[in-house]
Amino acid sequence: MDAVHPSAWAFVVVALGGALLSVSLRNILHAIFGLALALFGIAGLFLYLGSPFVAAMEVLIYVGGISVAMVFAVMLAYSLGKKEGGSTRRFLAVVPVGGFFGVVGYALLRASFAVTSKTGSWDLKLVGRKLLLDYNVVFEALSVVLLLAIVGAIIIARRDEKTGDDKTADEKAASKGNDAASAEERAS
Amino acid sequence: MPKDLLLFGPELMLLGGALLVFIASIAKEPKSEATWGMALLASFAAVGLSLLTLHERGAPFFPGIYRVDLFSQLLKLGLSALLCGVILISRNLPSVRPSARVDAPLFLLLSTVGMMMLVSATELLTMYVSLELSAYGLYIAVALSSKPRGSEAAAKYVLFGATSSAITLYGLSLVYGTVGSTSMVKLSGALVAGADPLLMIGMLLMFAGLLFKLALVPFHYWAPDAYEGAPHQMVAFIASVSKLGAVGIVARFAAMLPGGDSATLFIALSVASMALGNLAALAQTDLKRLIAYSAVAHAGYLMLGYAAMSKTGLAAVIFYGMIYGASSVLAFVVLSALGRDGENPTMESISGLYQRSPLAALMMLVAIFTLAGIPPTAGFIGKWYLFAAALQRGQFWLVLVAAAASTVALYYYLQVVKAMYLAPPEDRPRVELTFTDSLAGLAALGFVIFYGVYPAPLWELAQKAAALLG
Amino acid sequence: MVLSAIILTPLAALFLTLLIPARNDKAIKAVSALAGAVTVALAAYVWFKFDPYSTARYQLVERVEWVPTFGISYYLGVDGIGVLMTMLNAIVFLTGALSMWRLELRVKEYFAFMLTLVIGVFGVFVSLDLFFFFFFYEVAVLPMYPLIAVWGSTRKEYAAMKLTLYLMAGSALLFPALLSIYYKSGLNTFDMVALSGHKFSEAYQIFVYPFIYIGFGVLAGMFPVHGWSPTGHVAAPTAVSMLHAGVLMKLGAFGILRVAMPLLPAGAAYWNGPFAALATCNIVYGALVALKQDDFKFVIGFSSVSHMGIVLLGINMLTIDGMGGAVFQMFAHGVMTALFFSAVGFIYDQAHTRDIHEFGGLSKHVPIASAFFIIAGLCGMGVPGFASFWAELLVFIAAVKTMPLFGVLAVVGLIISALFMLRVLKHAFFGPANPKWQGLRDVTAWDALPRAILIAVLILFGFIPRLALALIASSVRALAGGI
Amino acid sequence: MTLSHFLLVALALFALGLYSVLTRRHLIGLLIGVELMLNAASINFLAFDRFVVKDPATGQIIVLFIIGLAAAEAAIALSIILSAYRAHRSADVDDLDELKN
Amino acid sequence: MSSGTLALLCTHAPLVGCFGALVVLRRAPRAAAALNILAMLASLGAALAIFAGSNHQPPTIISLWLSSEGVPISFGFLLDGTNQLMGIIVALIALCIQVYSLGYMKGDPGYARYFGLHGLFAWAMLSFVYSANLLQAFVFWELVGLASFLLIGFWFEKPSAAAAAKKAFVMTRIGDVGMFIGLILLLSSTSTLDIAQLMQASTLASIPDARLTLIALLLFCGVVGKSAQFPLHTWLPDAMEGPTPVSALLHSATMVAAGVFLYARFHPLFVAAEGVSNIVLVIAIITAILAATIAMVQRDMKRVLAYSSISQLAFMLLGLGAGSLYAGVFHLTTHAFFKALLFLCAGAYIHQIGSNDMVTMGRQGAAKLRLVSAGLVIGAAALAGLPPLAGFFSKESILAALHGAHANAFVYGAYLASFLTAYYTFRMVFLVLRPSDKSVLPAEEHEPHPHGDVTGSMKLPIAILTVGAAAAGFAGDFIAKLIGAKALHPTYGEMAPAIGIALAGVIVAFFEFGRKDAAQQGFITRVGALDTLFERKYYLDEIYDKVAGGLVSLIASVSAVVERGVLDGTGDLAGNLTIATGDATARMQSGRLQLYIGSAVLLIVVFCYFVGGY
Repeated sequence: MDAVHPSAWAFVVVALGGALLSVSLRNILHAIFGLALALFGIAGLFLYLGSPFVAAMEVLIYVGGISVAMVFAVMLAYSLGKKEGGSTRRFLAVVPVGGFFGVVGYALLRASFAVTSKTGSWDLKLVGRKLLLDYNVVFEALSVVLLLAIVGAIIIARRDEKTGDDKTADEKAASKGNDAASAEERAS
Repeated sequence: MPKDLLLFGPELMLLGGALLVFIASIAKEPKSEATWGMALLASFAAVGLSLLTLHERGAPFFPGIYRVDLFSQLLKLGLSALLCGVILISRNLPSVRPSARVDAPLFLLLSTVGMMMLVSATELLTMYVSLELSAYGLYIAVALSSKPRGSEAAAKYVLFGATSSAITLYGLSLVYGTVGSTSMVKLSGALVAGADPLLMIGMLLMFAGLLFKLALVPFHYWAPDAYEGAPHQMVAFIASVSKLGAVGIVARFAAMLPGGDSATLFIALSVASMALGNLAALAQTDLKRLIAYSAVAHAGYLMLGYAAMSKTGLAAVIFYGMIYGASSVLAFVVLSALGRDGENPTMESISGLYQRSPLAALMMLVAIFTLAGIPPTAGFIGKWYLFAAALQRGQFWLVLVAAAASTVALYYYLQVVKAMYLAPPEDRPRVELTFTDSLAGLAALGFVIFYGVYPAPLWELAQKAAALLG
Repeated sequence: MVLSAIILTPLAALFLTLLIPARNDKAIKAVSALAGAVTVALAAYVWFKFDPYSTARYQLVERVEWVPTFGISYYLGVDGIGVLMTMLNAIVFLTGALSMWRLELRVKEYFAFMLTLVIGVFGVFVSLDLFFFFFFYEVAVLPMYPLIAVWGSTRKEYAAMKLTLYLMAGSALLFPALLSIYYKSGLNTFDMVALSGHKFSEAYQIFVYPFIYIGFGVLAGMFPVHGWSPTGHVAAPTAVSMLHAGVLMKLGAFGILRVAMPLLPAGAAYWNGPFAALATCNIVYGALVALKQDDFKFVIGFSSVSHMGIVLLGINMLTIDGMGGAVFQMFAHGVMTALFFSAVGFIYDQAHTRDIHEFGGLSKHVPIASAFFIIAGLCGMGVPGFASFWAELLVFIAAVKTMPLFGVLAVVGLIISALFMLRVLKHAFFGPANPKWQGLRDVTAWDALPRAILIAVLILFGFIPRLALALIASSVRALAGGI
Repeated sequence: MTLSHFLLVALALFALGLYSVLTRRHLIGLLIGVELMLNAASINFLAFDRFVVKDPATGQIIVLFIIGLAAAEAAIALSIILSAYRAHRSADVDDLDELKN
Repeated sequence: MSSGTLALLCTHAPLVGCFGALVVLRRAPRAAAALNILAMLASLGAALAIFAGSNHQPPTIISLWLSSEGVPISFGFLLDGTNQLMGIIVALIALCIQVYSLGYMKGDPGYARYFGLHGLFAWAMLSFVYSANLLQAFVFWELVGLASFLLIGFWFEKPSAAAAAKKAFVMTRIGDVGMFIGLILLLSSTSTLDIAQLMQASTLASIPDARLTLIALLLFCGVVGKSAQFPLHTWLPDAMEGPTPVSALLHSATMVAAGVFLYARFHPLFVAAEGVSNIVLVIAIITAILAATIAMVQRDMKRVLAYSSISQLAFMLLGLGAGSLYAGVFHLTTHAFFKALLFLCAGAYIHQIGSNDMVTMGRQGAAKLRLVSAGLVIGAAALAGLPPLAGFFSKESILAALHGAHANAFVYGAYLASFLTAYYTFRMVFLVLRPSDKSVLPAEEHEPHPHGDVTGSMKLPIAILTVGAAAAGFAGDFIAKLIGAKALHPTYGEMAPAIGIALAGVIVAFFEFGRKDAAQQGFITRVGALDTLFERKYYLDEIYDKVAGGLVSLIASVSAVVERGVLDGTGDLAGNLTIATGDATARMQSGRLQLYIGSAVLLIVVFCYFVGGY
């Protein structure tokens, strides 16, 4: 069975709808909600693709962590007043995007893949063993990346002492969110 | 030390150093001297270990993912040596935010670790993660600038970088789909001449990320703004260490590519970069921005080596990457000494340098001559190898264009020499080179002049390393 | 080992100069002068050691494998032409160093850059490896920029930049050509002697030859691309213009003789027509423009362009006479221009103007200094008794025999060269004594020494040309044999 | 829904992300675009994992890493955007044109 | 001593004198003069010694100069008849003039330099005379030109002297260029330049006729340039700017005769080349008449003698052109003596009176100098060709040669020229020796020469030359035997018309200038147009300046404009263009992030299309 249950199309609609919303809506907050919606759709698709754990992680980190962080960032960078999108120069962007879509799309359609029928076993143990046996170097590297990101984010976003206000709540949340995600992975 | 750990030595040293720096930075009243000292220690240790393991071969941890051989160790040696140079000149970081001066070495160390892993990676995921690790280190390093334009540069750099890494990832996914696995060995097997077009598109998109790091034409936009905005020492890091890392990974991929289309693509990129880089540099007065454009031009020269698709070409690229890194460090020894007040050095601020500090003037002169490819320096023999590699493939007109481009380049290089030796110093302050600055400068100067006169040892190493690729 | 010694002497002098503190400039000048004297001695030793009648084309050969895998070797050797050119460079270097005895401005850097230039030139004349040939070629070209830009006079920055860009554009032409020769031969070596043995395909030779010829021709002051040379002359200080016109321009012609001709004989045979035409333009055009110049150095600059035209014409005749005459003209013109510039330099240092109309009756005020210039002028006009006459004679004999049209035009050029040289003599040296230059002091013994050496060389080879011609004949016969 | 459907959906998402990067005026809008593009790649990986690749674990591990990296990248990008906002008093892309030619 | 070393001594003794004077004895003028005179004595002695030896030795080679295309060109001496004769003449007259200069140049600051340059000239001239091959001849031919340049411009402070020197050098060089090309053609067709070998009939026959004519014409260019024949003669009158002894030595007796000597030396070649002798005759006859007419109206004594030299040289070429070597060489010898004598007399007058103008000389009592005046009269008589004196015999032989084979147009022309010669010579004599208050004084004076009375050292050479001028006529047969040519003895019948014409000239001159109340006006003044034409020297100077000088400076300024505008222009344009494109490319970096990403993606799309293989 080289196809997935047709009900997946529902999640496709949610995903694409969310993405369209986040692109077209002028207000940045609405854009972030659109993104969150799209991420839900994508998580659903992951389920259909036989990896529920990844879908869970997607919901947890992406929707929970990153989108929330963006909302807090928007609250800090409060410049809603600015007019949005619009100018013809924006319209020019369609050329590269359309071109990309056409060229790669055509190549995708023409490409033929040796589709193998598989029962979609998502055996988590297999993923865990491979993660810690084959990709142990990469795993450690990821932890270094996260350390780097946290320390960097704090230092950059920290207001200089001379301006006096302390770190915003959002920053703490954002970094805690990341710690949570990496902790969970290590746990599984 | 067990063999596996020894092979992973250089990275471990830097990681250990980073840990120490991190711990020192969260102490009660952290002193930047301490963190700087530890970082220096770590980088010297890394140099030592890479020297030790230069001729080792093996695959610590999982065989498919991480390969250690002469190629990777030679590049790691280069990376750690250049890192030493950069850290030596970043004792006091005037252009970095006072609060961030303590932590700055951490990012340099971690970014170098990323590059070291990038060079040894023989598996797509490892390559991608280490690429991202080194990139994030750089984003943060650029953002540490004390000047407002630093944050603008960082914003542009991070967003442009993020987009290109997204494109790379998408390309990676296409390659994963067509090849069926992430191992580069299988990938090189699939990359036969008439390969599946989707695979070729995947490879091209993946290359986007690498070209971004090399600052080659379509992805060079970030370089001028980042070089101008970032703190001087960080720019030195980008110009030398980051570029050498990129040279390594692109060499690994180029070794896999079949000739034909990709060669013509590389030639197009090379000519575009040489032209754009050299021409735009003509109009610059800010020295760091000038060095940025010349970096784009030098990426173009490197592409000559890749376009040759031959072992000599790859050897020439490795050789030239090392030399270019050394000359960037040498140049930034002087530029950071000039930019003590955090301001960017310009043609005016460098005028009369020969009186303000003859040693600095000499160092800058040698750096300029290396970048311009003038004989006594290794820049000349480096260009000689690159052009020879290109000519081996019969690219007569390409080499002519490259030679013409380097003549145009000579114009703005000589403008700097003119400013240094000709313009009167007026009332500009004397330029003080601290002991560590001169140490780094003289080491780089020695390296560049020695290999300019007697290139054989480094060239043999580069040739052996290139033979191991692909 | 003597050829390496010739290169290492100025190198040692360079290190010494860098070590000596900038304050006592006398020591620095002494070091350079000493280095000059030593190189002259070494060059003389090479001159006598070289046996023109032996079958070995290149003598005093030294070879060290430098980058074996890439085929680069530190390979020195010298033939008749090399011996002559090394002697020329040594003489001009010595007299150049002596002529700058009164320099005060930044003496240390000046002599450092000058020594680098001299090392480069020596390297080119003695190296038989294509890589090292090009290595020293660029080492010789680059110090010209700081030398003119810092110590020069009128429009020095423009002139320095223009000069360097022209010459580097020339070497940009050379880069691909030399490397493609390396690969085309398939011998995986840069050794010129081996490469000249290899027979390249005719079409290939015809394709690559102009690149090399024009690449070197730019430095030799070839007609359309000679623009850099007069402006460079005018702007450069005395000793630099001595080295520039005296030796650097010969580098270009030497390059053609040492690289282009032996390696690509078919190309030379194919292209010698058009390039001979350009050389004739050099001669006639250079002389005509010199007729309209008011600045001493511009006149000498364009006369150098005209005389280099004679060299290039001789080279393009591809006969033993032509090339022999060209080489001898390189030597003779080198010495003569050095004399010209040191004479003008002496006058300029005091009068601070070079406009010939402002002078008048200089022979009255400074008879000996003017005598130096007049002697150089006579030699420039091809008056017998000086070396240039024989060189021009041989070249014109070859030219009239092989390409009569160019030969006749070139000989007619002699009339115009007499015109412009005598015009300068009439305006500046003869005529009523201009009271303004009452205060000029004449040449002291120490000033006279370098100029006297140059005159002695000119007259020696003027009376006994066989000294040099026998030397040249051996290598030129081998060259002409190849084509 | 076959493999090519998934690939096309992923491509559509990628294109929308790219469009958002190119047209949004607000810096965070660009970040949203990048997130979309990363997720499109994740779909690709899992789609291939499900339909083509013999060893299913690699694809999932890659996506996990992508999510981790995206989180780190978002953190850094957000903090840099904040510092840019603080320096330029606006998070508008067009205001970031002080460094040019 | 062998003849080779003798020749070496003869030619190189003056070189030692020159080097001594110019470099060593700069501060000791008297010693320098003595050294040079001693050197001249030595070379005269050597010349006579060579003459005493037998005159049919093979050419001696001293040393190999160089070899062109395998042809050895060496430095050596050819000591046959004509060379020996010319050598003796040059040495003798140079010695007389150097002795004369002792007195004439006393008190001149450049005294040592003057004698040094004299030595240089003597060395060059003698080496030219004795040279064994054409190239060696050409080398010393140019050196003689150099010596003349330095000597004409001796008083270099005088702008007119400097200009005259330059004009002399350039004009002779124009001739030399022609000769040089001829030399090369000769070398390429016979692959030898050895004069003795060249003159063999066999080698001459081996050259194809067309080429032989071309070579002969080109060599004749050299002769025209050096011996101041028609197109290239205007430099000789200006050369009078030099000191008078120089004019006497160079510009009358020896240097200008070099051209004629060369023609004599290569006589077989010119005879073999058909068509050339006609051209030579035409040029010679034009020059003779032209120079004579101009001499007729001159007021400056030295200018008269200068034009007379040009005219007499034309006479020699007439003789040689007509095919008789004897006539040309004989006239050359006699002319050397009486022309040198006339110049020395003029010099004496100038030295005494301080002005070149004949009328002033007459007024200031030139006649009082008894010996000088006697010399003047004898010299003038010889020049005019009056019977007992040298000029008559040699001019007769030329007329006889002309009678021989050529169209009588040349003969009538020669008669006209000799009439004019006699006329202007005795006009000069009467103006100087029989002054009258009718003639008007000249406007300005320009001879800067210090005055002084005529010393003994000046009188001695005048005396010797007077004897020479008188006696040389009888040496005809001796010369013929020496140079191995057939002597011409015209019968009385043929001599009669020549004597008549000469006497007529003298009488007309006496009638117009010699008589007590003569009109002191030439007959030519009646025809105003002709008078001014001759006065302005046929406007040749102006024509040359405008045409030749103007053309060259026009081309020169055009090429200077091309150099500045076109060549430099394109260079700078290319430079500025690159910098402009540099600015444009830099501005492409607009600082707007989204443009960056957009263009990057666009380029990637293009490459994908290209790579995707559509």
